[in-house]
Amino acid sequence: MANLNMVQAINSALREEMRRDGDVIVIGEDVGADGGVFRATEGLLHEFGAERVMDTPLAESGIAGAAVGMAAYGLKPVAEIQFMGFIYPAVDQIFSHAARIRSRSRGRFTCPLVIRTPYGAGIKAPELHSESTEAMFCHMQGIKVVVPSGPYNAKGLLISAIRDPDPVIFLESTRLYRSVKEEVPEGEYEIPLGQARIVREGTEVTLIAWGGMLRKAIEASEGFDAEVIDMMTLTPIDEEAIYRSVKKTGRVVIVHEAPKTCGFGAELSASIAEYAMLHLKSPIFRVTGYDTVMPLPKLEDYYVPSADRIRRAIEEAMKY
Amino acid sequence: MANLNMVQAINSALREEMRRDGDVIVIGEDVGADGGVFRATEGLLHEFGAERVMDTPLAESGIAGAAVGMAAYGLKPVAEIQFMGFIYPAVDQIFSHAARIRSRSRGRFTCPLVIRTPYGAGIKAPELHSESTEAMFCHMQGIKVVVPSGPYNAKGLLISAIRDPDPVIFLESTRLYRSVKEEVPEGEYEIPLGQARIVREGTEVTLIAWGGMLRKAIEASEGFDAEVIDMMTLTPIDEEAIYRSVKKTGRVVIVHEAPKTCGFGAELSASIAEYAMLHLKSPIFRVTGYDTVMPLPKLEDYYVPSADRIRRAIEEAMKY
Amino acid sequence: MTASFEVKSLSILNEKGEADETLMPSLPDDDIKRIFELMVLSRTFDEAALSLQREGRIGTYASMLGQEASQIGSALAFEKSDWIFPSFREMAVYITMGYPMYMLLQYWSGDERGARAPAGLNIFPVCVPVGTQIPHAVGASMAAKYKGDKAVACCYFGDGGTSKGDFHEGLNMAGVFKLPVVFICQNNQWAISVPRRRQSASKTLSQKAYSYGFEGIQVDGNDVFAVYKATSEAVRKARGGGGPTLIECFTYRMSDHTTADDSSKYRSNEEVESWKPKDPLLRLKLFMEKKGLWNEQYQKGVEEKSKTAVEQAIRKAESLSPPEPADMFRYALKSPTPRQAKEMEDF
Amino acid sequence: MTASFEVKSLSILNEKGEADETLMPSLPDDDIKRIFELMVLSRTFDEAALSLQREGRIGTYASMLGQEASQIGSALAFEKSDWIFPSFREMAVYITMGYPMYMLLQYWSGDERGARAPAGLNIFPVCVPVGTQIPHAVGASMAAKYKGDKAVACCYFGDGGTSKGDFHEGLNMAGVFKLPVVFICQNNQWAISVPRRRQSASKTLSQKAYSYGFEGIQVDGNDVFAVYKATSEAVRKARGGGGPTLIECFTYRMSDHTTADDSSKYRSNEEVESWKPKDPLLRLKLFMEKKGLWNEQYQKGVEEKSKTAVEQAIRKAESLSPPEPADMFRYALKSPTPRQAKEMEDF
Ligand SMILES: Cc1ncc(C[n+]2csc(CCOP(=O)(O)OP(=O)(O)O)c2C)c(N)n1
Ligand SMILES: Cc1ncc(C[n+]2csc(CCOP(=O)(O)OP(=O)(O)O)c2C)c(N)n1
Ligand SMILES: [Mg+2]
Ligand SMILES: [Mg+2]
Repeated sequence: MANLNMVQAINSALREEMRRDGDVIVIGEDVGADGGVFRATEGLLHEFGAERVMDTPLAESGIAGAAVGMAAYGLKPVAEIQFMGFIYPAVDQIFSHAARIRSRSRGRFTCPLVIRTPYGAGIKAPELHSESTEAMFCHMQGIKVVVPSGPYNAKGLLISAIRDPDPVIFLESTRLYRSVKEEVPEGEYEIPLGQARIVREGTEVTLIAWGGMLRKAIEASEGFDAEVIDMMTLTPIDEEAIYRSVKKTGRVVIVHEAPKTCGFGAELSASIAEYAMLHLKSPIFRVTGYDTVMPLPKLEDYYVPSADRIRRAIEEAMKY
Repeated sequence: MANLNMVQAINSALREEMRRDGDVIVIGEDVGADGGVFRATEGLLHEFGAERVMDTPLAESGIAGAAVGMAAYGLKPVAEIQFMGFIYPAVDQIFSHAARIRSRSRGRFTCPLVIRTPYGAGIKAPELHSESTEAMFCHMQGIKVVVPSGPYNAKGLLISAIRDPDPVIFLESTRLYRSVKEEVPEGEYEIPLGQARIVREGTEVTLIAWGGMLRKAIEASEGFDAEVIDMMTLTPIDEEAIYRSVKKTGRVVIVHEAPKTCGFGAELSASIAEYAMLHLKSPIFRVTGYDTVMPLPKLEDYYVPSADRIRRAIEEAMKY
Repeated sequence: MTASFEVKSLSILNEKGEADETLMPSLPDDDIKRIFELMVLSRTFDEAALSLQREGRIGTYASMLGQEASQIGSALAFEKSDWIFPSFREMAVYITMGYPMYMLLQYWSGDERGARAPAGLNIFPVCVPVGTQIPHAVGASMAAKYKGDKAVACCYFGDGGTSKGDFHEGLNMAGVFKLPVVFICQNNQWAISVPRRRQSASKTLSQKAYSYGFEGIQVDGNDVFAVYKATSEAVRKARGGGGPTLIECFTYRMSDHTTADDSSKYRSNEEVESWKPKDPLLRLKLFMEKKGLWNEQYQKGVEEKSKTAVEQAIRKAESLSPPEPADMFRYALKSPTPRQAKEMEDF
Repeated sequence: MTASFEVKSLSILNEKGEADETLMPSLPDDDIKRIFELMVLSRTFDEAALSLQREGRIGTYASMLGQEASQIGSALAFEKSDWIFPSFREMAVYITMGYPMYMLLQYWSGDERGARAPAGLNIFPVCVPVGTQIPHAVGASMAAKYKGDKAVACCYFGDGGTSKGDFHEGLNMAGVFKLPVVFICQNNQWAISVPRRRQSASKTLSQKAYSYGFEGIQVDGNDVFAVYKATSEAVRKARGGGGPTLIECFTYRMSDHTTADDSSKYRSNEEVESWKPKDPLLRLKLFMEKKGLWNEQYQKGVEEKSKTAVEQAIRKAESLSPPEPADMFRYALKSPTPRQAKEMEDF
């Protein structure tokens, strides 16, 4: 056990898997000597060499596309996109190919690929350094979307993602990278994809969050008899975990930093409204980033849901 | 008045606006001599010349990016992306730039741009010719998403979209292009963006659909006292129209051809569950494409919602 | 700090069927006959596919008419174990690599099962989004290099494909890592209705390779010997660690873009006619005739064999049971998600 | 069908401050002094921005240290009414075009209002996603051409930017339409930690222009006269309908990538030191000294004036009221959506 922050936990997961499996390779911009702009790949070049830790030219579509080819050939590439704001040029390769090659080739070619990318606000950086567009990827069929909420589950989820036979988008909250430390086992361990976890049990209201918003949700839950769920995997959705909780509490508040309209919260809410509606005591509330372009740092704190905004939503729900 | 199909109505809208305003120009692949692969730009080259009807190299990101520059300079480009399946390479330019330049420059530069693209299944073409990923664009802030459901509103909506001061993604259902004719006025007329319309009044259940699914929803509504809403504009959402109907009927069935998870139906359902929940008598149902990769034509009809599947959902809702 | 370079080109077999002996690759007569027979077979397949489409028995189809030399000449230079990434017009490449013809028809009839390459063939499914297959070939060659395999990757695309960002990002990466990959651009002069000169102001497409630090060569794409020779050399170079090559096959799309297209709207009949004498089959036939490898009877025999093979393929394709609806879930992910499992029950 | 070409290069002012008189652009002494003063001002601004960042008074900042000649020499070749599309490192370009320095600091402190170019200046906001601004410049030049305006568009990007698909798609389109646009690549040898040779195997970056059918030229990017001359010629050509040019300014990023970077992790001190004698200010100073345009007192005066101007800019930037939260809705669309209107009430 070591007390690690999330960057270190991710680094440890990569190292474990690279040691275990020679087919695991890391590619991306500045992942080599620089160790990644957040240092998640630090030391890997030294331990595994430039053939397994490949600095690429500055070309996100090329990176994602090459990773698809590598994965089809039989490797297990872990590609780093430097920020989620730079993943958009790779959307075509992810959507048209990574997600579909298994289906298009009826299983002959597959894509055991992980794309890691920092997401979310929190480091007060310029435009496109605070994106949280997980919902776009959750709408894409043929891929999985995973969002750890701390060092411990980051390591276990990343190991599972690397071992997963299908493409996984792995989103790392920049606000969590260095702000939290947890005990993280040294060896390998898996946290299964597709399973949410109950962070705190409660009976009156269900709070659902993931990644960088989980801690705010927990903070806001103080003083309420609230059940807090950490999704961890967004797709495939762990519907059972949610319905179970909703059946108990009858009230739901969903938190995310992406804009409300068509965010992943919409899917959670709609699923509940479709499959667990009869257990609801109150409307389903979403506390989200606003429906506007993410501002530069000066207004960032106004944009991202605060514990206070979440609290107000809980109070609203409790009125019913 | 003329009896036109949707291709002709769109052609007529383009022609009207190009005649009226010298800043309106058309760019895209094969929009010139070929008149577009669906013939929507037919005759425009002849009438307006190669300087206003520009065949570009095969480069969707370049087309969208150049259109952003043109729009900022003061033109009103109408770009055609040949199929929605080929818009993904342009997502970066749409999302990072078209949608944001007004905000990034605090209003100094704007982007009065329309991107037209055929969407949806219906012509039994190969992969990526049946995409319906409108939800991705609805999640993007700073743009509008418009989906006509027939020749008459296609013309009026396209004219409004061209005159709109902000970027509009204009989705044209391939299944509607030539299958329906309507009386379409010859001159210019606008159908305001952001407004849904009641296609059929009813009191027991609200059916919500758009574009290529509207007619299936209408077909399925036969025999029920159903109110049918055609969204026409997806974002900005006409929430009022929806809540008004839901308050009346208390039951909702939403239909779209995209996969269920994180489709635009999720947003509609979640909005209702947040703002009109107390008026609901039954769970909110979504009848959608399945949560899997869109198959090739042989299985297409199984994938896309049928009137029968919609009918079953209405019946289900009516049980409450 | 200046550099200068010359754009290479190659042609061996002219329209009269005369080969430049100094450049001619050493090909035993049997191989030449095999090439000819593949060309006839591919053309027979192509014609059959076009009429099946007209009869509504398959969907939209993209004819390779006129491009047989580019496709067969290049494909023959690869080993079965190499990795091939075609675009959507390369039916003659599939056929040359030994892909069952009935599966090609199955694919074009809208059934994904036709796109599952048989074991032992590393050939990707038809790729519709233009240029996107280029980075895949680059990635496969990275993997082959990393694994120390001798496999070479090969990517096909058109003149239109060279305008895409993925062409640039892919070729640039191939140059930086000096990868074992061969890029084959079939410049058939048109991207639907956009002529080559409107696709790029570059004098040749092959010279674009120099932007990426490796060699490009423009070959007469209707000259099967030139294509074969240039590709063989590129494959040899790639396999030997010499890095990538871009080969531009200068050819012509004799047909409409696809069965959904009407090319008379945007190109002149004269232009099409002017390419007829350059036909790749014609000149190979003339060459073989001179060499005593061809006569009317041989032609008849080859045609008949081809027709029989294609008819068999059609029969087989049309006798297949339709795909099961549940297939659309079975291959989305290794194991269906709970939601998919539930949706599957709908059928 | 072959083509051959040579890669052009230009240098005028060497490290000793000696200018090749045969190539020297005709610049009156006052203009030379203005160039020098802009260089000092920019460097003063840059240093101040770095210390403001260290003190937490602005956010992450990308220094242009060492690239003053590339930025100022090129920007001076444009008219105020031309359309400029910078990347994120071009503070000296903004300053040269007359953009208020306080607004630049405002921007880097995380306030979008600093990115609203004053009326009369057509300069786009800082563009973070690498290479994406290239198609915008192409589009603006298409618009200028269509409107019959004399405006030229100009786009700045780095060596890393040349690897992006948007570089390719943009330049290719510019070539096809022969547009009035000038592409300025500041090859500062590094893209964060990735060295130029790992960015592309192309011998030079400028030669990539030949893939798009127009001219490229590599200039000594630390030689302000060479940069100015090459850019002026490109602008003249563009304005006259001669189409685009790609200019590679061969220079060096003397600083870390940004204030969030530590370049000692990936490059040697010797390499950085080896570029110090090539400093663009130093050589201009030596040149001016020889010409009697420079002495210690002049230097002091220029430095003081620069310091005062920068200090004023800082004071002004820091005295601004913070942006209103509602601003984030005001500029998303021309008129807020109903949903935005409701959300705005939250404040
Ligand atoms: C990214 C993308 N954009 C547009 C299309 C529509 N489309 C299909 S083929 C084609 C032209 C391709 O031209 P070229 O690359 O020269 O290949 P060819 O058809 O001549 O074989 C176009 C525009 C597509 N399939 N993919
Ligand atoms: C599309 C994209 N990918 C990655 C990044 C992160 N990033 C910022 S600057 C940079 C390197 C840019 O190098 P270059 O183009 O040479 O410009 P320079 O920084 O040297 O001025 C990278 C990778 C980005 N901003 N945009
Ligand atoms: Mg072509
Ligand atoms: Mg650089």
